[in-house]
Amino acid sequence: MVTIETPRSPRTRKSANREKWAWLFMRASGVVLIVLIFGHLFVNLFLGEGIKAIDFAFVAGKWANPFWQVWDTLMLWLALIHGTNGMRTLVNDYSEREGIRKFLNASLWTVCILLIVLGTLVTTTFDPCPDTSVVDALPQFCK
Amino acid sequence: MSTAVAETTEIGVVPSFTVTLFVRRFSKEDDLEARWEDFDVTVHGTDRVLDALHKIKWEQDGSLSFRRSCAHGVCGSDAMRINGRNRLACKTLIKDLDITEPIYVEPIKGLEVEKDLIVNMEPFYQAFKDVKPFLIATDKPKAERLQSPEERARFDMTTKCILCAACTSSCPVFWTDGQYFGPAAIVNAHRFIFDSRDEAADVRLEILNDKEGVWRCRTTFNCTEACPRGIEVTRAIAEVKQAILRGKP
Amino acid sequence: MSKPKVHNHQHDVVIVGAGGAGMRAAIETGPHVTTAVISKLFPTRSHTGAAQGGMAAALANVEEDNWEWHTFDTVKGGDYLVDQDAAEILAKESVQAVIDLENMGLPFNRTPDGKIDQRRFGGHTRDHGKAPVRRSCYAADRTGHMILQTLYQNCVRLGIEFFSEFYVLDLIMNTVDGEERPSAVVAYELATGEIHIFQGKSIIFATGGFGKIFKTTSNAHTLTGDGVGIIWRKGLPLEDMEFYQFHPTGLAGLGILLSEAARGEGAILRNASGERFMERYAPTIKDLAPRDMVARAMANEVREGRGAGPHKDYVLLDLTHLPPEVIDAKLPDITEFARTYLGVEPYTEPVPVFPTAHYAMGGIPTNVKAEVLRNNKKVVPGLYAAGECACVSVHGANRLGTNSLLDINVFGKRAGIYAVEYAKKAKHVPVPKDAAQGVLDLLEEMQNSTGTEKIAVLRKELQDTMDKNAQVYRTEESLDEALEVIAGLRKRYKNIQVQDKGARFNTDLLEAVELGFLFDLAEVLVVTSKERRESRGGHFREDYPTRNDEKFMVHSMAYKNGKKIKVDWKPVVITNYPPMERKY
Amino acid sequence: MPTKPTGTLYRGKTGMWSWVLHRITGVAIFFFLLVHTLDTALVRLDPAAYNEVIATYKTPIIGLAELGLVAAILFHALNGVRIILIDFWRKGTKYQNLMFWIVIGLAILIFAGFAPRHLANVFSHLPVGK
Ligand SMILES: Cc1cc2nc3c(=O)[nH]c(=O)nc-3n(C[C@H](O)[C@H](O)[C@H](O)COP(=O)(O)OP(=O)(O)OC[C@H]3O[C@@H](n4cnc5c(N)ncnc54)[C@H](O)[C@@H]3O)c2cc1C
Ligand code: HEM
Ligand code: SF4
Ligand code: F3S
Ligand code: FES
Repeated sequence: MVTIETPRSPRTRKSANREKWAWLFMRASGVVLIVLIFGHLFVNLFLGEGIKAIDFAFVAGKWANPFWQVWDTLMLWLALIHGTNGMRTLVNDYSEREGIRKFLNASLWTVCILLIVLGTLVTTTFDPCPDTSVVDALPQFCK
Repeated sequence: MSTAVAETTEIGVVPSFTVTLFVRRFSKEDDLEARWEDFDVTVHGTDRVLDALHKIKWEQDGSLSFRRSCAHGVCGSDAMRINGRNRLACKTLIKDLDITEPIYVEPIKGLEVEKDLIVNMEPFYQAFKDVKPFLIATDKPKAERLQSPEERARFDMTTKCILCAACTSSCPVFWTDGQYFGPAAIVNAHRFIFDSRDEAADVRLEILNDKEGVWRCRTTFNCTEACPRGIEVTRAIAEVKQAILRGKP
Repeated sequence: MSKPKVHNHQHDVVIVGAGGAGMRAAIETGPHVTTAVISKLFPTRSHTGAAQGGMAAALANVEEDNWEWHTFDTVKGGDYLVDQDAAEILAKESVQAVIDLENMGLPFNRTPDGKIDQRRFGGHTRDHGKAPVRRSCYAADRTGHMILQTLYQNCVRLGIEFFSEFYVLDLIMNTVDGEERPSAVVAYELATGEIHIFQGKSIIFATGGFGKIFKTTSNAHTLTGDGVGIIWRKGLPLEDMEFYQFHPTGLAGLGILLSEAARGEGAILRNASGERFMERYAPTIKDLAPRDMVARAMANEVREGRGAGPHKDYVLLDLTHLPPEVIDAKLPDITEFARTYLGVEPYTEPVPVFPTAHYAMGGIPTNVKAEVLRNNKKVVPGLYAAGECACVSVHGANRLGTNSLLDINVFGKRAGIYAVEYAKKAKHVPVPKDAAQGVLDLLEEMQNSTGTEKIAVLRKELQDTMDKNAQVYRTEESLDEALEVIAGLRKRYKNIQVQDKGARFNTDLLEAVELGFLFDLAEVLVVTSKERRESRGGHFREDYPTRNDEKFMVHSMAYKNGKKIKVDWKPVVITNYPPMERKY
Repeated sequence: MPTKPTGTLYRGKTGMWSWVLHRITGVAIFFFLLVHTLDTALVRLDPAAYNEVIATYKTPIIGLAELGLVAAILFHALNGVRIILIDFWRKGTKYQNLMFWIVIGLAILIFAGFAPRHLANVFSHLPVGK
């Protein structure tokens, strides 16, 4: 007797709730990021002389204040995780082969973690008045 | 009713005109590549794309293949891409399209093409079956179960589905790898999740909480716009997402 | 064409057709014996899904009602040609049939206290015709759709095995214990062009109607009567084939159905000069007269030159005096069909309508156990039929609205139950070695044909002559003309052209095969119509305009006798209701 | 043998195009963020190096690119709100089309407020002569 089979690769059922949390995170982080990013853009690009004013002194001046330290650190974390998770969606959508998909996702998260670590180290261990030969670059209050 | 008289002579006097159809042809048996083939057809004012396809099949090329049955939008056989959008051929009047341009007709996207406008619907049906699309209740009623008109209205919209696949095959996420359950399966899960008589909402919610479940929907609304039954598909999907988040329908 | 592969399958029960009747049967058989359901369409594409109005059952949820009144209405509606024992079963089991569906999940509309809501429908009355009664259970304006979906859903639940897009083309019979019994059906798989033999202890036919013998019809393109045709070609009889129902309000030229509900809500039929012509034909109930009367009146207006439109070939259904809110609330589907397909705005314009071929009262004769009859008395053991393809006969000469959805549920279920009973005690009837040969030859001949005749042309000529000569008005001459045309077409059919030479999804080939069944059934319909020299229900002979109970209070039984058709008669079962004149 | 013949482009409406834009802008912002995190990290290493790099941000070409970035962020952020409303607000799916045009309108409005000022900043004080 011949049976007619319906060939179809079975869906992979795993990681219950992971997609749910990822989905929720995208929305929650999105809302917070609006405040953080627009605040950031406003202060850096709009107030005063905008982009023109940005240099080491400007950044140092900001990060001397813990408020901006927290602000930027949070923004870094959220934006990177949000962006990386968004990229993961794209990779899952478009990568045809499982191997490539795994590789790309692994790379994404590695980069994400590296940058978070790097960025966090920068903002938390930042010294607005480092020992430097170029005194010019330092903010006013160091001199 | 004197006006009726004047109008009567008008009705039905829709002139015939000639249109060009570009039909996407493909056959596994002998073709190497899918190709566009054009046909000139003379159609009547009330003709639908299905009538034009029939004219081609019956008068010009008998080998043109497509599915159809009811011819009035209730059986869901003839979803296809007409001028770039998913529609039922039997519900698309030719005069409503831009007839100064050729009409493009091609199979729905994301499912394997078998021949001309016929695609392999099996993965689509499988996704439907995977959401347990049937009433699950443990009680053994002797008579009818009671349900208030309000409870009945709660899922009315999604009972209209005719499984035509216009929605699922219009979904950009479905096109990517065909693994996403797709809007039609979610619509049919919705129909039971929100039925007051059903007891297995949590089971279906769990199924759709999958990697390939509702979270893959990116709210592109192609499904809602494609549905020939006017089902607000994206809304149904949103309601299912909320039900999963809240843990209950 | 290379020789197609032949596959063999074996099941306890084989069901042909996955419409309402077929799937209702499968739900009874599936849990008990191995079942295969073979259908030329994916199940939910079946035409049961097109039914709008409702399903009758004397639930008495909204007002007093009982199965006995329902029986009476059915008998009277059928112009007394109904087998009353069957009608009693239909009415009695209707309540359970509705409850079955509800329990399976069908979303019926509800009354404020949560019960299944019911509404009125033509011909259903309280206390033997005293007043209309609310008997039709419904799910919005898509009752058939919901029945079909619910049944399919439950088949999925039970894991019923479907073979979709398999065309059954032959029934194999074999003689065992001195009696001819069904052994298998032979099916053509659309996707591959391969042949499958399905052996079953019980075989159920549930292949639906054959409206496509007419041009204007509410039936689907796929309703070509293959199942009835197969039975016919086996030399088994067909019952009451002359009774075909024409629904008054089909969209002109298209046949798409506008439910009776329109006239129920107050819509009026008018001719070209705007006259409400039903006043002349049925002075008291006017537009709400029974289907057969209204359809005849409409056809007569057109025949006498009072039709509307450029070709004066239809009449008008006028809803313009109804408030748009009422139209929107109660008749949304109708208005949508009119707008989509004719571009007519029913708020302001009358809708062109004409009678449309709708429902076959006749078909494969069965008893109340759904067993197929070999002749007036004997059954074919193991062979069953249910639904529109069968004739039990609960519809007699004219079916009441909402009784067909009931029929498919009651007798679909019965077919399932008795098929299981039989399959449990019977053995498989051996399949002869050359079982597939008939089908293989037929297909090969068609596909290799080098003819010149186009399938569509022949089919159209058949449909034209049927609409012209065998529709609501019939005479000896018109029927003779139809027979002549059919004979001519049959000759040309031998010279047919099948352009598609491929094996996969060859719908061209299948349309050619289906055309053969259409010829067979059209011919039987015409011949039996000729023999019935009276007018009754859906069958109206202008040359014999009255009912003749003395001679024709019998069912016709047509037999294939070589190339000829022999018409015999079968008595009507009368229990409680002696024939009376049908007055409304 | 191709089994998936490609045909015409699917003619989706605002819902589909907003998603395409959201995706493109999301990716663009992501890659900018990678670079931006790295260059900002320079502040920890060497103020001078940082100043040099940040100087390139002030050139007209990059200045214009920044405009594009701001436009992308504007659309992505506002459309993100639209998506969130579709997901969580009962009437969201009904008004999604309207909301799309509001997003576009708002984005243009804010952009119109920002662009002149930014351009003025970039072009008024070209860093060349510094
Ligand atoms: C527009 C419309 C409205 C109606 N409204 C009502 C109403 O309101 N109330 C009411 O009671 N009745 C109504 N009816 C009548 C009723 O719907 C039908 O009579 C009934 O649904 C028939 O059901 P069925 O199961 O017998 O056939 P169908 O549903 O037609 O199913 C036939 C099945 O057989 C299969 N088949 C056919 N040939 C083959 C073959 N060769 N090989 C394999 N499979 C085959 C098909 O694929 C299909 O699955 C309406 C009918 C129409 C057309
Ligand atoms: C400014 C505030 C932001 C908001 C409100 C926001 C909102 C969102 C939302 C709601 C989604 C989910 C879309 C969906 O599920 O369909 C999303 C996706 C995405 N976001 Fe953001 N986002 C913001 C900033 C960012 C930033 C800074 C980046 C880059 C680092 C980014 C990159 C992405 C990417 C790559 C996606 C995936 C796109 C897709 O799957 O189509 N977003 N965003
Ligand atoms: S939801 Fe609409 S488009 Fe999708 S399958 Fe059902 S009827 Fe077709
Ligand atoms: S088209 Fe697809 S992305 Fe969601 S809104 Fe519809 S399922
Ligand atoms: S043919 Fe039935 S939906 Fe178009």
